[in-house]
Amino acid sequence: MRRDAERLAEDTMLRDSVRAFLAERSPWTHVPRTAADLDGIRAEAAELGWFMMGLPEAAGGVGSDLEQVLSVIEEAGRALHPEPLVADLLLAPAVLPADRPELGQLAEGGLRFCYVRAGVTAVRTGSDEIALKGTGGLALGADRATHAIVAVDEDEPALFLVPLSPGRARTVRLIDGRTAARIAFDDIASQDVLVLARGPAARDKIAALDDLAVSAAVFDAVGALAGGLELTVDYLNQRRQFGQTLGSFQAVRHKMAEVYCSLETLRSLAMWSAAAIAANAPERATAARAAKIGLAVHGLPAAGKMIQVSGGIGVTEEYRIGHVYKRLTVAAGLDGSAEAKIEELASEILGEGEKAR
Amino acid sequence: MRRDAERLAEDTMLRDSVRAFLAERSPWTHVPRTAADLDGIRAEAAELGWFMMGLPEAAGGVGSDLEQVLSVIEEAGRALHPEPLVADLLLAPAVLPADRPELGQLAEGGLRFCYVRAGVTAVRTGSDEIALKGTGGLALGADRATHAIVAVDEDEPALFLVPLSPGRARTVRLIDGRTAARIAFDDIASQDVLVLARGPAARDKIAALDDLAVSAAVFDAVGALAGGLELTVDYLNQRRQFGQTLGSFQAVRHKMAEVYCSLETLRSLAMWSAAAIAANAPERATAARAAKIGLAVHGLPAAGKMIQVSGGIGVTEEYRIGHVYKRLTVAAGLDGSAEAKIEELASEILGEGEKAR
Amino acid sequence: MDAFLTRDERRFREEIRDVIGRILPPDLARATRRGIHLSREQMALWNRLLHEKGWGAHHWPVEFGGPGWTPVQRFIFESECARADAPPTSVFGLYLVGPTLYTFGTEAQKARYLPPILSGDEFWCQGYSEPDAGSDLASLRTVAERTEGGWVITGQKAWTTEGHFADFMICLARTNAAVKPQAGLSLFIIDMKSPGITLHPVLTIDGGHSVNTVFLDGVTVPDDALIGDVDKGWTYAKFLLAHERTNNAQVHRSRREFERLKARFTGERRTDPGLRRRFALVETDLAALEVTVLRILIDQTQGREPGPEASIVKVIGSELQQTISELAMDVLGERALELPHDTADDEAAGWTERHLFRRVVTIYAGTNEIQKTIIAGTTLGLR
Amino acid sequence: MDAFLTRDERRFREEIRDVIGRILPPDLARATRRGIHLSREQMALWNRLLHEKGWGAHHWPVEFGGPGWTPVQRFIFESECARADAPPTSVFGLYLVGPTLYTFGTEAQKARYLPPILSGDEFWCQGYSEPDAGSDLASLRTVAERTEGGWVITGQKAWTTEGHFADFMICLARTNAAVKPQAGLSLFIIDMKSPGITLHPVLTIDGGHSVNTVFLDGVTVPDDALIGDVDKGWTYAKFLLAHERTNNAQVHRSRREFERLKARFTGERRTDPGLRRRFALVETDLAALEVTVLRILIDQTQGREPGPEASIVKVIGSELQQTISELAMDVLGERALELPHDTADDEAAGWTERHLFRRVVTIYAGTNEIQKTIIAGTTLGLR
Repeated sequence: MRRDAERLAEDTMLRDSVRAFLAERSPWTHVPRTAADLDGIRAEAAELGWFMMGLPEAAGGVGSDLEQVLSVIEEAGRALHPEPLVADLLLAPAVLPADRPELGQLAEGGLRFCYVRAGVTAVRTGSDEIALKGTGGLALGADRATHAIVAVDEDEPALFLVPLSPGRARTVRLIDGRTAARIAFDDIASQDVLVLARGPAARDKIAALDDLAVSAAVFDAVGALAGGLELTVDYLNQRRQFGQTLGSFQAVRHKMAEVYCSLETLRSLAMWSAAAIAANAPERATAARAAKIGLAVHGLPAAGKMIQVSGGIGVTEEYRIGHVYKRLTVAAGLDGSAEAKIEELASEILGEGEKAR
Repeated sequence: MRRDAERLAEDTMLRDSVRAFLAERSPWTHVPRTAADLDGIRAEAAELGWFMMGLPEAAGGVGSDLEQVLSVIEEAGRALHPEPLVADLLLAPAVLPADRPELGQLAEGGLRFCYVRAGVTAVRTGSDEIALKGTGGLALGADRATHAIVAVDEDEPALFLVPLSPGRARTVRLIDGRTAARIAFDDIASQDVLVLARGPAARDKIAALDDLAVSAAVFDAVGALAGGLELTVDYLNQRRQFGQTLGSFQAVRHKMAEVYCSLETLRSLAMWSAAAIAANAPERATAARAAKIGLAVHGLPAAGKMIQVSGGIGVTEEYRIGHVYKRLTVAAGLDGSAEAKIEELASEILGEGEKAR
Repeated sequence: MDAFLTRDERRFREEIRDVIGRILPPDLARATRRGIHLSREQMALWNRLLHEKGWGAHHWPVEFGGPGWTPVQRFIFESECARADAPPTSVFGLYLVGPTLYTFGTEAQKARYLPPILSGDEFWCQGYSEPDAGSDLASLRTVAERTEGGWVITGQKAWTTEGHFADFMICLARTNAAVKPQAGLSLFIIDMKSPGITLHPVLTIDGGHSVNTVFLDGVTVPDDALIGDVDKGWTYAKFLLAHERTNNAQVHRSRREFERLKARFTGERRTDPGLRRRFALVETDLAALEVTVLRILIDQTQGREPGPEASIVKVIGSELQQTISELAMDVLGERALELPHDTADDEAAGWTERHLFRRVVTIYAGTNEIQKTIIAGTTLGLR
Repeated sequence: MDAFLTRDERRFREEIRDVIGRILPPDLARATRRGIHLSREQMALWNRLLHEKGWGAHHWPVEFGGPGWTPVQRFIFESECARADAPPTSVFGLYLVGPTLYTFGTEAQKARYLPPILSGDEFWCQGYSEPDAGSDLASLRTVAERTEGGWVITGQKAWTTEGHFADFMICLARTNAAVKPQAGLSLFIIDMKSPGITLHPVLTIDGGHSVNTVFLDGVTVPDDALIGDVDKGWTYAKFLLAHERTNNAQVHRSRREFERLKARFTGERRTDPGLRRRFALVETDLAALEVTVLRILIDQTQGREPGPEASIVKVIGSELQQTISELAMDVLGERALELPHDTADDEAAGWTERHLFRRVVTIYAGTNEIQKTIIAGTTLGLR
């Protein structure tokens, strides 16, 4: 947020180029894109250097900072681009050692990562042998991923990298046009499992990944909402009813002002979580919680209001605003509910309710 | 609610006469009324038979039903009449045996009851001797009451009638212009304490009194809101801004429509609780809970919205709408919070959260 | 709500419950739980089964085949149908066309069209809305021109629910351009098999198909296709909108779905305090809405006109439907994010489809904004 | 919010906190907690103590006596004042009159009026609003007529906060009836001891007195009482409203009060799940508002114009103030129902008074409805 003039100019250039690229190569359509189509876009994005952005310089990174990577995520949200980018642009670079060959392949666009939370346990089978058990929670892009970053959050926490053979997980189509899967790990050979971290270090890394994933999901939502707002303002200024534009009705105007308040509130929470991640500040987890809560209590209702002011067209599949709503619904519903975050935040600021009894 | 034509005509006549009497004798003023003033109004109300309405015929009652008595409460709310009537019109008649002389005195307007919940315990001092201990919760009208109906809700529940000597409790002035007190019972002589009920019968009676008190408080609030709505519609139709009446602005119109939705929602909950009390239906406690919840989540915000649309005048002490808000604030805050009722209702419909763990 | 019902009404409820329990096919109940876009066959089957009991159109007057129930009995009947997960019967024939015809139609029209609606043999769709006239019907552009022995209708109708399987459309068209916009409209019956009709399906936000755009390209209808008088269509349409508003509250479906949601809310999440609180608030609002609807019906029973509270149940009921489905999404969690067609979880599929589709309930039948404007003006008298 | 602050700024915060801790008299802090209608003496004392440190007007330019802080340093200073329960300084002199005078006033006006504002020796009130011109200033009726060597002002001003102890009023009056309503207004300085001024106290909903109606009955002011050019008053007034909007967010007071409320929320009630949930939601919104205000200030630091987000902090901040005080009422329970003057419970008295008085924050400084209209038009470009 606090940038010098040079950095600001760089930010703007990056954002403009990403927006232009997505507008050209991934213009919004309600028809789900084919895998080939997505692969083509990815290859071009790789040429533009997207997948190098988050990498350390030793691994071929280009020195972008978190704020800039998140602006790519936000633009992808704005375009409702269906390919999940968070694991590739942010999570994998954050946990893979700089010397791993996967980072180079990632930079060239050749790999796809997904992040698997919940549902998986790890068992020691030999002195250094690890077997994973169980099926992970619903993970965006897991159906097409080449590698899974797997978090095991048990008594002995651990973080793994697992290569995936193609077609091993059934594709789950989501309401927002994206796809996901629940990966079963039971039959993966031990030697294929790379241990990224163990013990307290793993716990810290998992917490950091979780916060990063939430922050990125909220930036994606901010982008989607901002794009929806632009679209809706245009529509309201054109569409007429009772002899005047919809945008001239006071009730519509006020609802849109509330949408804008919600959007900027959510943006502030996203920026807070990003700043806290960048500074590795003690408030990092609090900010991520608040961002996820904001997504549910401000973001989603704002998207609903835009459907409402758009009227009939707002509930048709061929119009974009409903897809903004669905993208936010998915973001709010994945990776732990906002209600749970509300509880966590309450315990953080008030102490445990139960213990106080 | 289901009344024949004759009863409907009787209802209307009663309501009109109460409204006319209060408009004449207790016109609204922001200046607190003197005790003498209130006594004068009470004496005339007694002559009109108000305090006979709820009595059994054996005790000089006039055969009014619950719906009619509640319509008097609602009208008192509409007039923001500062004298609490619920204990006199509803609670005392519901628990005093028909042969008690107090009922006759009550009918003539000579007694004042209050209902004391929480904070009091009862100790057996001899075989039939009872001593009360502790100080009751804040009770409306307790500062001027001649008798307290005291509920003790312990392992051995009991319900008492306690005569009060004048001036024993410090008057607590409330924000809505009404007065209340917390009565200390420690030094009341045992022989003065009349046992109205004990054991399971007392538990049932206390539960019934509680529901009745809540229902009446909500009818009072419905009246206050309805009066406020009328006032506000008039004001909005007169006051002009930017060259048009306030009532012509769409944002104001929609807010007032929401106020009306809230008012009728609250009225429905009040009517449900009254019907359940009249039928002594199993849903009685549920309905009372819902009514109290509705008071907090619909009634109070509706009063707040009326202040908002009234603008500056709405926040002045000399204008009535702020007093509607304060009366509802008091009703929502007395006798247990709505948050507690929400929890109770959740446990009722979902089972205990804790036990399910 | 038992406190409001007489002993006879409670007995009536037992009888209805018993009959529905016997005649409702289980897979119809399952289909109702699983989604909202039921097929014509499914709706027709249920209509026929009800018709066999004389309940095909429970709110119609006896002379046209109604069972002669009081408004409260109808409330009970609707509540029991919802409780059993019976499919909804088609709203257009039974609630829109039927009352229009028996109030304003000719004897011949009544004789021809009412019985097949009652039995579920013929389906109708509405032709009121247009692309540029949704809530603002006065600006509609479809034109009906007089011709030898009939009318020729040309225009475009939007948001035509069930148009793709309806037999007839009740169509509002402009018959007089010389008078003020609302005065020159007339109501017509159009056979959906007529030449000149083309349908385009419109997918809704849930991905489903129940809505269509209908193109009317010089569709010829005979003289007796006109309902009532020429240029009076707006009056007839408004008359109907003023009645049956309690139907828009959808209070019985909401109650049933909420009870199902309570049952689904089990296991670990049942202790989630935020969700518990939201359940309690919905319970409160749902009970209040049930009472409000009952108040309107009891007023009708007692021969009184519906009071001003009748204007609010659409607003409250539609918002409550959305609140309930939002709660359901949070209760179901990840499961609810899957495309309804794909998932094996019936309950989740049903909730997701309903949740998405229900963004429409605050928009259709007059947006809630328009309803609030009406409440402020007509009910409250704001100027 | 530490993640946004530089190390220097965090060190600055320590210094400020240390000084305030030393100079703030405890009974001033107690009075601030207990209520909102502080006396002139209380506000002046705090202003004077700050002035001794050179912080009398922390947001003024250095040449007029400001400390030369960056916007973020001002944010920190305001936050620390709130955190210590320091009383607010008088908003009219410091935020309204000062900037007006140093931007549009003559050198003589600056020399005469700015120093006593800075030191807390002279107090001001605003004379913008009128009984028939609250949010709609264009329709105001107070008239200033040219006279020998000055002006004669006649009219009635409403909602004049602190008017009963102010030394001067900054008064908007009509100087030209021939032009369109907003064009013919001018700004004047009126000495409150002038003949022809009468004050009527207006009690607010909390029962307190800080607002007045001011009658101006042929009040004579000299030529040099005019600020800037004749007929330009509306432009000056608007200029100011566009700045310092972050002040209207009251985010620091809200944060402080919320932290106090957390501390009060103890014992049995601390397990109440509904209240806990509301605390968490307030925490979220309050943090978001803090960031939004910081975003605006950091933009300013970087020399950028305030972005569109500046328009929303009044709306969000005022609603949040009400949400917090509503939560406080529920936390305090019965205690909060007692008349604030009567109760022995300082904290409860303070909350009750603030809660009631704060019904005004969504109304004053341009109602939130007007703010939303501005956001929709100016920020979003809705036509």
